[in-house]
Amino acid sequence: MSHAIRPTWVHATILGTFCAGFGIALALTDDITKAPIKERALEDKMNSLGQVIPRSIHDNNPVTDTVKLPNPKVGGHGAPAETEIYRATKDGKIVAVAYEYMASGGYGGPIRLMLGIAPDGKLLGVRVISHKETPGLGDKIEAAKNEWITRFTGLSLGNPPAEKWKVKKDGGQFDQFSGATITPRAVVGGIRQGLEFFATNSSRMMEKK
Amino acid sequence: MSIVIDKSGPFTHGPNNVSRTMFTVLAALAPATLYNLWLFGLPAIFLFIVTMAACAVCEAACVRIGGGNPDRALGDGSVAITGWLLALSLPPWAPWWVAVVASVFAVCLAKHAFGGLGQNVFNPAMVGRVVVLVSFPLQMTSFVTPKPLFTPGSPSLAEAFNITFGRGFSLDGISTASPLGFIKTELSKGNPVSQSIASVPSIGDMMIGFHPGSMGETAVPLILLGGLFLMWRKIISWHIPVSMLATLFLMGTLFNALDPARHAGGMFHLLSGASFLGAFFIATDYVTSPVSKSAQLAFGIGIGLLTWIIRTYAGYPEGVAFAVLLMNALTPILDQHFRPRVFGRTRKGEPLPVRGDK
Amino acid sequence: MSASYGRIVKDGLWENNGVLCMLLGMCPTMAMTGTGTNGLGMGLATAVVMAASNLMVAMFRNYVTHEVRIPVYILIVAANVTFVDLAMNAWMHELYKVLGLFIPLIVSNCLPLARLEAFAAKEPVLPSLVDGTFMGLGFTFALTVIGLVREAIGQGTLFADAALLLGPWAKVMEMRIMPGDWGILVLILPPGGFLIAGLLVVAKRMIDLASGKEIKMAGAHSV
Amino acid sequence: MKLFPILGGIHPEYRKELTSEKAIVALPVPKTLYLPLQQHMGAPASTTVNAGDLVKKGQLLAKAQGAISAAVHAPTSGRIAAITEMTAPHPSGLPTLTIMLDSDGKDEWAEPMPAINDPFAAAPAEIKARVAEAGIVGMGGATFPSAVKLGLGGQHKLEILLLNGAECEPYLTCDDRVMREHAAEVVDGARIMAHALGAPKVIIAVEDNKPQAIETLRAVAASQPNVDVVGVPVQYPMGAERHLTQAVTGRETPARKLTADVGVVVHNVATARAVHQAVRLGRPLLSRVVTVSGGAVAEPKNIEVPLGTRVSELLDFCGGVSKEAKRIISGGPMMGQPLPSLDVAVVKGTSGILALTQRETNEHASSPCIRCGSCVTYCPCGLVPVEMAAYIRNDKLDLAAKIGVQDCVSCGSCSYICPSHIPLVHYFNYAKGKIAALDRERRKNEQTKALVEAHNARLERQAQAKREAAAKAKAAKEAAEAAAAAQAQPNSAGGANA
Repeated sequence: MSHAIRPTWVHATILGTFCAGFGIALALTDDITKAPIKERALEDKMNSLGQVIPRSIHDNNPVTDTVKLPNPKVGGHGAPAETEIYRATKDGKIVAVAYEYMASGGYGGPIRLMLGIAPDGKLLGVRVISHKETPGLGDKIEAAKNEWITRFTGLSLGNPPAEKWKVKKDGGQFDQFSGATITPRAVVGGIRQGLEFFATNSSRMMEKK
Repeated sequence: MSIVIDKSGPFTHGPNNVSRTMFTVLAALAPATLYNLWLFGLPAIFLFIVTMAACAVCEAACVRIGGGNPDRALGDGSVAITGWLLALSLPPWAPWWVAVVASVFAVCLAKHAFGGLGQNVFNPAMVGRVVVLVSFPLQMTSFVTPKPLFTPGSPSLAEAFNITFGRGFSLDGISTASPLGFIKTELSKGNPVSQSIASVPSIGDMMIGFHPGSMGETAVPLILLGGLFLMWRKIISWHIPVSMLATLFLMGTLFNALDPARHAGGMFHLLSGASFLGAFFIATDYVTSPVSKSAQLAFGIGIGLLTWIIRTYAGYPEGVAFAVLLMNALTPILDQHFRPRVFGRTRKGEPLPVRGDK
Repeated sequence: MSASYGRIVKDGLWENNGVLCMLLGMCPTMAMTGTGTNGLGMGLATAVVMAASNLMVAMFRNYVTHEVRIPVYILIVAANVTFVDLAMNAWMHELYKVLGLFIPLIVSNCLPLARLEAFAAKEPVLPSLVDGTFMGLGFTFALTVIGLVREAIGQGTLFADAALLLGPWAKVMEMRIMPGDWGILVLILPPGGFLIAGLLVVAKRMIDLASGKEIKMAGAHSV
Repeated sequence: MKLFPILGGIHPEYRKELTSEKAIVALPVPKTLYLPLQQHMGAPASTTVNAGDLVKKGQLLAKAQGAISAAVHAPTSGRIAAITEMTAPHPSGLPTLTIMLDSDGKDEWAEPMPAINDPFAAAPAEIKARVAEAGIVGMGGATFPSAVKLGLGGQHKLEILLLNGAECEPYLTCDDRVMREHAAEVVDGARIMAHALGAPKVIIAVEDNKPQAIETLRAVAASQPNVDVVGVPVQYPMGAERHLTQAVTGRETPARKLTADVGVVVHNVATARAVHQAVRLGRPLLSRVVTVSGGAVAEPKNIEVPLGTRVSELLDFCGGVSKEAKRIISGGPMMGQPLPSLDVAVVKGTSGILALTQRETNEHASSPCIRCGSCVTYCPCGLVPVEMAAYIRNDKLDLAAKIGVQDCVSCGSCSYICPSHIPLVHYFNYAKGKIAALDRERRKNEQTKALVEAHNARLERQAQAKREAAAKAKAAKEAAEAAAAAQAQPNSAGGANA
């Protein structure tokens, strides 16, 4: 394959033209997809909130109604300084709040939980957002793999009593799964602390904007 | 009289051969194995038989597919070592299919896919163990406290059969963590090592094997005895075991001194887990370890270091198998870098300078 | 070099298969074949990028000087990848959540670039489009098979979550062939990717050997 | 005396007890002797007799030819039957030019060379000349012409003559017997050699498994202040020149250099005895002590054998060879060579004839390498045989050379110890031969290229010369024409007298 040697400006012009052309095309595509992508991101958030707060009980979009509280120290490990509290309202009245809580003590590091809590302190739902537990052992905390995590729905700090907020091996009431104690122990502890966080901060979570 | 002149000398040959070497290793393993089979009872015996048989079948099948002679391949004893070490590195009450899957991966994949005896890069037994450890973490981390044969707690024949071959047998009620696992769990609960170490079996109990663990992880003195026997028979040299154990001990002691709440001591690291089995019988595997002595030292140090790191920071409580496999991958490089000095040459391979005035 | 369309199709799908023969694009092959669905999705995304890139390069080949061709190729591949990335994010969001992280990696996949240089830069538009498409489909085929094997042995399912990729009708493809507990987990973890990819390379060569074909093996370049 | 450790090495089963207590017996002169013209390293000797000539014992039959060569003498009196090609005592089995000497049974001596009565007063050159005249070569098996080695004193400052009585090869006891029975001759020969070399000190090194030899030598050497006898550890290959030097002096000979470069020259004890006989008695090298041993030999013996005796006769003298013989070896079992036939002759380097059974050789088909690393541990040269063999098997000779295959001394420790029975030395010898051949080829090509270039340059020069000549001629012609033209003009003053 032979090719003539051309002056540099020829190459530069060619490259420049292509860059410009594709730049414009990309800008156009970005413009077209911007709105749908934003919508999807919102949907994602709503979906994950929807798992811990039933859609039927509220009529707002909790993603847009938030307050920020300082993150409790526990759980540490790179958690942001503030926790975003999502609030679900019906007819303007708060019917549930949801927030992320970092459970410490997992086998592979902290476990991110999403808790949905009714104003009376009752759990509407809990989900694990992300974790690094041993595949096949600890990952049964995912709702997709096991229904274990759904058993917390309806419980609160007083129910069961504080000394029973433990896995069975530690004398509490929650099952651990066979072969793995550490992960459920961390999750149970995390949920309990998450509820305590609600108990101490509920007024600030509920206050009107 | 048929006189042959087909090759160069020498025309006398030492008495050793491959199968003699292999069977010496098995002999060295025998006391610890017998003791452990007694310690963990009938299920352990079943599992041992299953593992050995599965490995032998895999070997015969692979050799036959490759067009070789299965009898000769089985006769050299290498697969017996693989099966034996594999059995020793499984929890004694693991179900049969764990052993079978491990055997298939060990023999077919780690050994024969690489070209058979002498060609494999990774230690077959450890590949088998790691595959099942990663695949079946539940079964692979369910240990039982020793229940010696002929003692009241030992399972009967029927029970033992159910443990090894039964489906859905649950160890939940009786399973416990190995000392390494226990320390790790306690640490994750926020209990410092300095406190939890008080609850693990005493050094004495650890020595005689009365603690939960894989078969080969217990009975340290007998393993040590076997290792010394191998050194005496010149099957292995001291380089890998000593450098590995010394590194592990030093790391343990050093970090324990720096932060006793976070790190277990050197003695604990030495006596728990597969430290001794790994040092004397697994890391020293001929095929997958370096050939020159200085490279072997580096290899041992690497395993010791990685074992300590994995035990301390990684997701699994025991790291010998992973450490060995990782260093296996480095073996060719170590061999390249640590060649012995050639007679009459400098380390760089230049001829030595002639002494000026002499 | 001018080949018949039949030849191009056959080369792309099997004989000169990007993964099984040329060992190109190993990065997505390892990362994205945990399930058949992931493999299929990643493969299709790559195929779209490849077809579009081949087409564009063949169109512009006479206007690109030799010296700047590589930057231009990369520009074209990168632009196409970004189109796919944005489009998927907007309109195939569920799959995007699975593959999203890996879509940008198509840029660093050697296979599209290799085909641009080896084929599209020299051939007319239509054959280039066919080559890109079928090389991409061959890639898809390999990734899907690897994904299916890993999925089947690793977690006991076939085409799990295919409905997310292909729409609700694909529910019929989703199958469970054995209880999840039986899975050999190591196969859906990264080592399993190497293992199955290696075994498939062997399988392809054995099939070729059995049918008496000459083995093609174009060295090992990979990303 | 302080000794130094050597690297690696093995402890094979020595089996020296088969012959160590067998005193040297003389073999009756056979009817016909077969004397190859090449019994040494270097160029073959050139004959000085013809078929049909009558010769006396000790008479020169073939003289050294070139710088590295050795003379051949008649071991007995008789008639030259023929000078013809016969199978060489070498595994190649190639034919080599051989003098056939029919013994007349009288064993009549020719006029001997004059004895040098006071060798220590004689010039080193004189001793060297006598050793050359006597056709003495290294009798440990290397067969390097001794006279050449005695000349090393000229170029090197030597400190020690190291007399090698290690005899580390299994089975062989010929040196042991020579030291025990002829200790005085050995010590005297050593001192003469040291004088010729200009080395002030003589050290006789004997492996510790030969205590009587050490004792006898010590007794003899007691009166000689500059002669030391040391026992060295029993460790094969202690008798290798460079390793023995290192063990005794701690000096490591650099690769591709001689021990002389570290001030040491090594000679074999049997060579010392031969030197003694040549210098003091004027006798050329006519016979040597050979150990005939091995499990397949009926009566193992140490025999003083006239050179040129056929191996078959030697074995018959020892009661014959049993059917179990698996290998017949010339030399020791470690570095010796298999004999292509029993009709080959005993030559100057033949230290032993071994007939080994399968049980002794313990040879088996090789199995895959298990990378046990024994070969690395036991290699006395610090090489990595496992890796070299792998390269050679894959025909990567350049890589094998890079990691030192040419530094291998073929001692056989690796092959001996290898549990997989891989013929490592065989690989290395093949590689060394091939590399040397490739080197020769390359040098030849370079030479050819240089010649071609020179040729082209010559042609070019010739062409140039021709052109110049033509130009000159043309110029001359023009000048001549001009001159002629000028001459045509009558008044021209100068003439072209070209």
